[in-house]
Amino acid sequence: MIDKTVQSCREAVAQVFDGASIMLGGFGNVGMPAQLIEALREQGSRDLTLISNGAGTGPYALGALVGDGRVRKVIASFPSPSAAEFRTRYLAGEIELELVPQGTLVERIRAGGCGLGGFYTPTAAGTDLAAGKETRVIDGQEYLLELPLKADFAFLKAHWGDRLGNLMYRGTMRNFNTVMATAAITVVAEVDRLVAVGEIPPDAVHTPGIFVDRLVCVERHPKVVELPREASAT
Amino acid sequence: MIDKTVQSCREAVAQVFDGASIMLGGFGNVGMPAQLIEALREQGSRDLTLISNGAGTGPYALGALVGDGRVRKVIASFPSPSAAEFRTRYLAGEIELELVPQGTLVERIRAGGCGLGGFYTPTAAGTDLAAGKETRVIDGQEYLLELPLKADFAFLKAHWGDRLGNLMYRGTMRNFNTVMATAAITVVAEVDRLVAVGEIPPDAVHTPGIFVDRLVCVERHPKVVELPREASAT
Amino acid sequence: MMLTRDGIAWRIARDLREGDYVNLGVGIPVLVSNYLDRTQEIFLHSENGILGVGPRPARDEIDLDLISAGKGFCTLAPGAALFDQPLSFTMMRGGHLTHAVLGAIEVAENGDFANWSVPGEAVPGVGGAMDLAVGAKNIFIAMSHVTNKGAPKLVASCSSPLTARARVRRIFTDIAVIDRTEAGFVLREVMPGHDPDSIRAKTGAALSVAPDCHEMTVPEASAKGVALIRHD
Amino acid sequence: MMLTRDGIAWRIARDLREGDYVNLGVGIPVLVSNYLDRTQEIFLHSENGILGVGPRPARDEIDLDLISAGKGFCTLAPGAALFDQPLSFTMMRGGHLTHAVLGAIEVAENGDFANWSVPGEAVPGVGGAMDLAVGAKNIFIAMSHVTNKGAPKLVASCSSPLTARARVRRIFTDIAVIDRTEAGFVLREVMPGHDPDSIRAKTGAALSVAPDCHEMTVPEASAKGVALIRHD
Repeated sequence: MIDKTVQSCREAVAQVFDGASIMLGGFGNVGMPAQLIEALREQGSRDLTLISNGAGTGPYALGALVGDGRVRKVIASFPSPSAAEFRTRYLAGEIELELVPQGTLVERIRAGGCGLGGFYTPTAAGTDLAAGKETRVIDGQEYLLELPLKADFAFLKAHWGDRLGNLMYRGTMRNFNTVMATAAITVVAEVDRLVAVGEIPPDAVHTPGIFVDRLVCVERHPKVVELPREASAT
Repeated sequence: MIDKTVQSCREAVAQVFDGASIMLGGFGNVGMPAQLIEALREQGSRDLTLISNGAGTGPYALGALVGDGRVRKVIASFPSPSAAEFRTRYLAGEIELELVPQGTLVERIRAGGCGLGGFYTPTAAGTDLAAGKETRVIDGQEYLLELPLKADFAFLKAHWGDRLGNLMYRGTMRNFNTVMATAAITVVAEVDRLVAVGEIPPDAVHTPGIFVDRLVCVERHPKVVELPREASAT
Repeated sequence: MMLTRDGIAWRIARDLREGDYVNLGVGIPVLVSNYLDRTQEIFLHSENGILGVGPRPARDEIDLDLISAGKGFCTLAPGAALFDQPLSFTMMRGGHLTHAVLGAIEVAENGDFANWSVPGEAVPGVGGAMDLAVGAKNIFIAMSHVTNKGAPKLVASCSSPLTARARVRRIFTDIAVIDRTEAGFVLREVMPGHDPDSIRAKTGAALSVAPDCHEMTVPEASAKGVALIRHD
Repeated sequence: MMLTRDGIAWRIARDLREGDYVNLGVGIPVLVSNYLDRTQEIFLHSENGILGVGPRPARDEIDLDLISAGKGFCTLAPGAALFDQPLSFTMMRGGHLTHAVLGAIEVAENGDFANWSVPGEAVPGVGGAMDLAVGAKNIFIAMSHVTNKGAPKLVASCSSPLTARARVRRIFTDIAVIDRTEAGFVLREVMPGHDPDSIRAKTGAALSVAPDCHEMTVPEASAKGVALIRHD
């Protein structure tokens, strides 16, 4: 019987090594594998390269991992103003940032996961973010050549998971998780609920188990279930 | 109130013009918009270019459309042995075939739908199907440059649809339908059931209405609900 | 007489039609959602995977897994769809959105615009701005006509880092509505108390005047009492 | 003594392990599904959007919307997932499948193989063969050792149109199991009544012999009575 579940986040992240590249799902706190990231903080690997839309939403999980000083480089589209830990490290020159337009980041990860060697995107053509990139005019429009992104690990957050690694998300949790699941050597998911095989209907499997190596069922990180003092606007 | 529904397949395909390019969903009979194709036969446009995985499964719908002699070119991966009408026309030199490996066909349609200018695929490198294609070595592997595919029309088959154009499939109906929905100027869907807005849960919308221009609810084509004499093997 | 930020949003909402699919950027653009005609079905897109963003939830209606691109909690409109980032950017970059409404630091007469690199901000961030900029069918810009220091933001050529080239269709400022055409900027509407010459004085590029250019008629305040007009 | 087509399929099934994700091509490969160890979870992939293809349905269990790549009706195994063509080919071309089991017309000692262009077939079709060929982690080939006319199908260099270059890992024929390595073909197993020299006589390229090369032990027939061995 296939059983990809492990009992603790500690066990789930144990294989991470110094210098590893890690994709982290999530857009804001939603779909961010916060407990896996906290376990990684304890695990203590150094010189990490993180691939993520942002660089943290506060002094916990991703933000705290960056603040710990064990991240060498961040590949992201929007290290937002609330990522204070990233800001400090970045301005001190202690962390490298590869800024990638979000759609290009998504597509580079997808290319890595689906075996393409690269693609031409119109995004960022003619801007400062095209610096150093090969350009090509196709059908009268200028495109940039972008190359695939892969990683040693991907950490995902899903709502339901089964022992086969099938995952189902809810709300806006899907975001980067589905595509990152395809692009890393070892894929680890944190789920809210471990369900029996078949409980996720075949039509509702967002990430088929073929992409997932390990999963752990754990309560959500206390910070990401904390309601803000005042619900912020859309 | 948005209402993308039309009352008949005839109305749904009325805008097709001579020389139009049309993407047709489906893998075998599943997910093939057979009633829209029959309406197109009656509608009578000529010199069509069809983009589809196959070239028909029998003397009805796609097979019959090809047999009618109004198709100038087929872009497909597998005009199967059962596509007798295509076979006859092709061998008589009356129809042009652009043979594309299936994954490349999928990816070219996706590139057309998501605004990419092209991509590099390893598929078919070093084979006869690479003839005339630009190659490039990336990270030690040879890739072919492939360009996006778009069409004037896409005909889709879905299970449920609502007046906003949201579509939900079942079984293996999704196949090419989801990606073709993104890559044509006018997208028309044939659905088994027209449901009220909200009946398709937001998480279960496979093709969001933004991609769909018109939909028609119609009984399935009699030939595609006909059970074979003996159920064939997997 | 000038439009407030809400006034600009109100005016933009007048240009949206039933059946439009619209992405609203941060700042003034996101305020547009407060001024939509609720009798019409207009679908708001959020880059993190929503088509059909609904109003913000009451505190006891918050779903922790449902946020919009601005990271605030949201609800879903009837007929909404949820999806992942690849499909979301298919919509954005693939030319499927009717409009993207974006803020800007500068807009040039050739349609170039700059909005991602904020002067004085040392940590860069771009998010999905460049994908929207190249991909949406129409780019609407919402911004003040001049900077805090009075410098024109409609210019002959952008000096700030570009978001995209030659993509702007229409600019909504606190004093005017201006089309960006192949022939450059064309004035279409002005706020009361302004005229083509006074607008030109605040514009850093040639400005022609549409034959049907006219004064805007804007209520003092919204139905909820939010000021749409400033008299300073 | 030779393996029947079912015998080849039976032998291939012995090389699949719990947790493998496998695509079975048309012909002999699809027969492998009949010989899987049902106590083990092995997931069969179908290019039209299934991971977890189950057995064929009884006539009254047919779901008209559920077919596998061979266009026949199928069922779903427990834990199956349904998806669209882009995700299906992400699995195939992206290196996610453990094995693709494919038929072939020819296999060359450098790992090239040909299977898509059938001699004498005037209407070409390729389907997903080339994507599987470049993408699966392991390519297993199932074929007769020689053609109907007795010509070798394991060759120094393919003369038929290639499906992919340098990708074949192992070949299962009716008389042998042969690895394709950097050093060329290596004989690993032979059917009773054959030996390295007799296999070499039917092979169109150099064939070395693995130190642990041994005779296959195959039952005469499957549990269901299908012949696995021919004695002609």
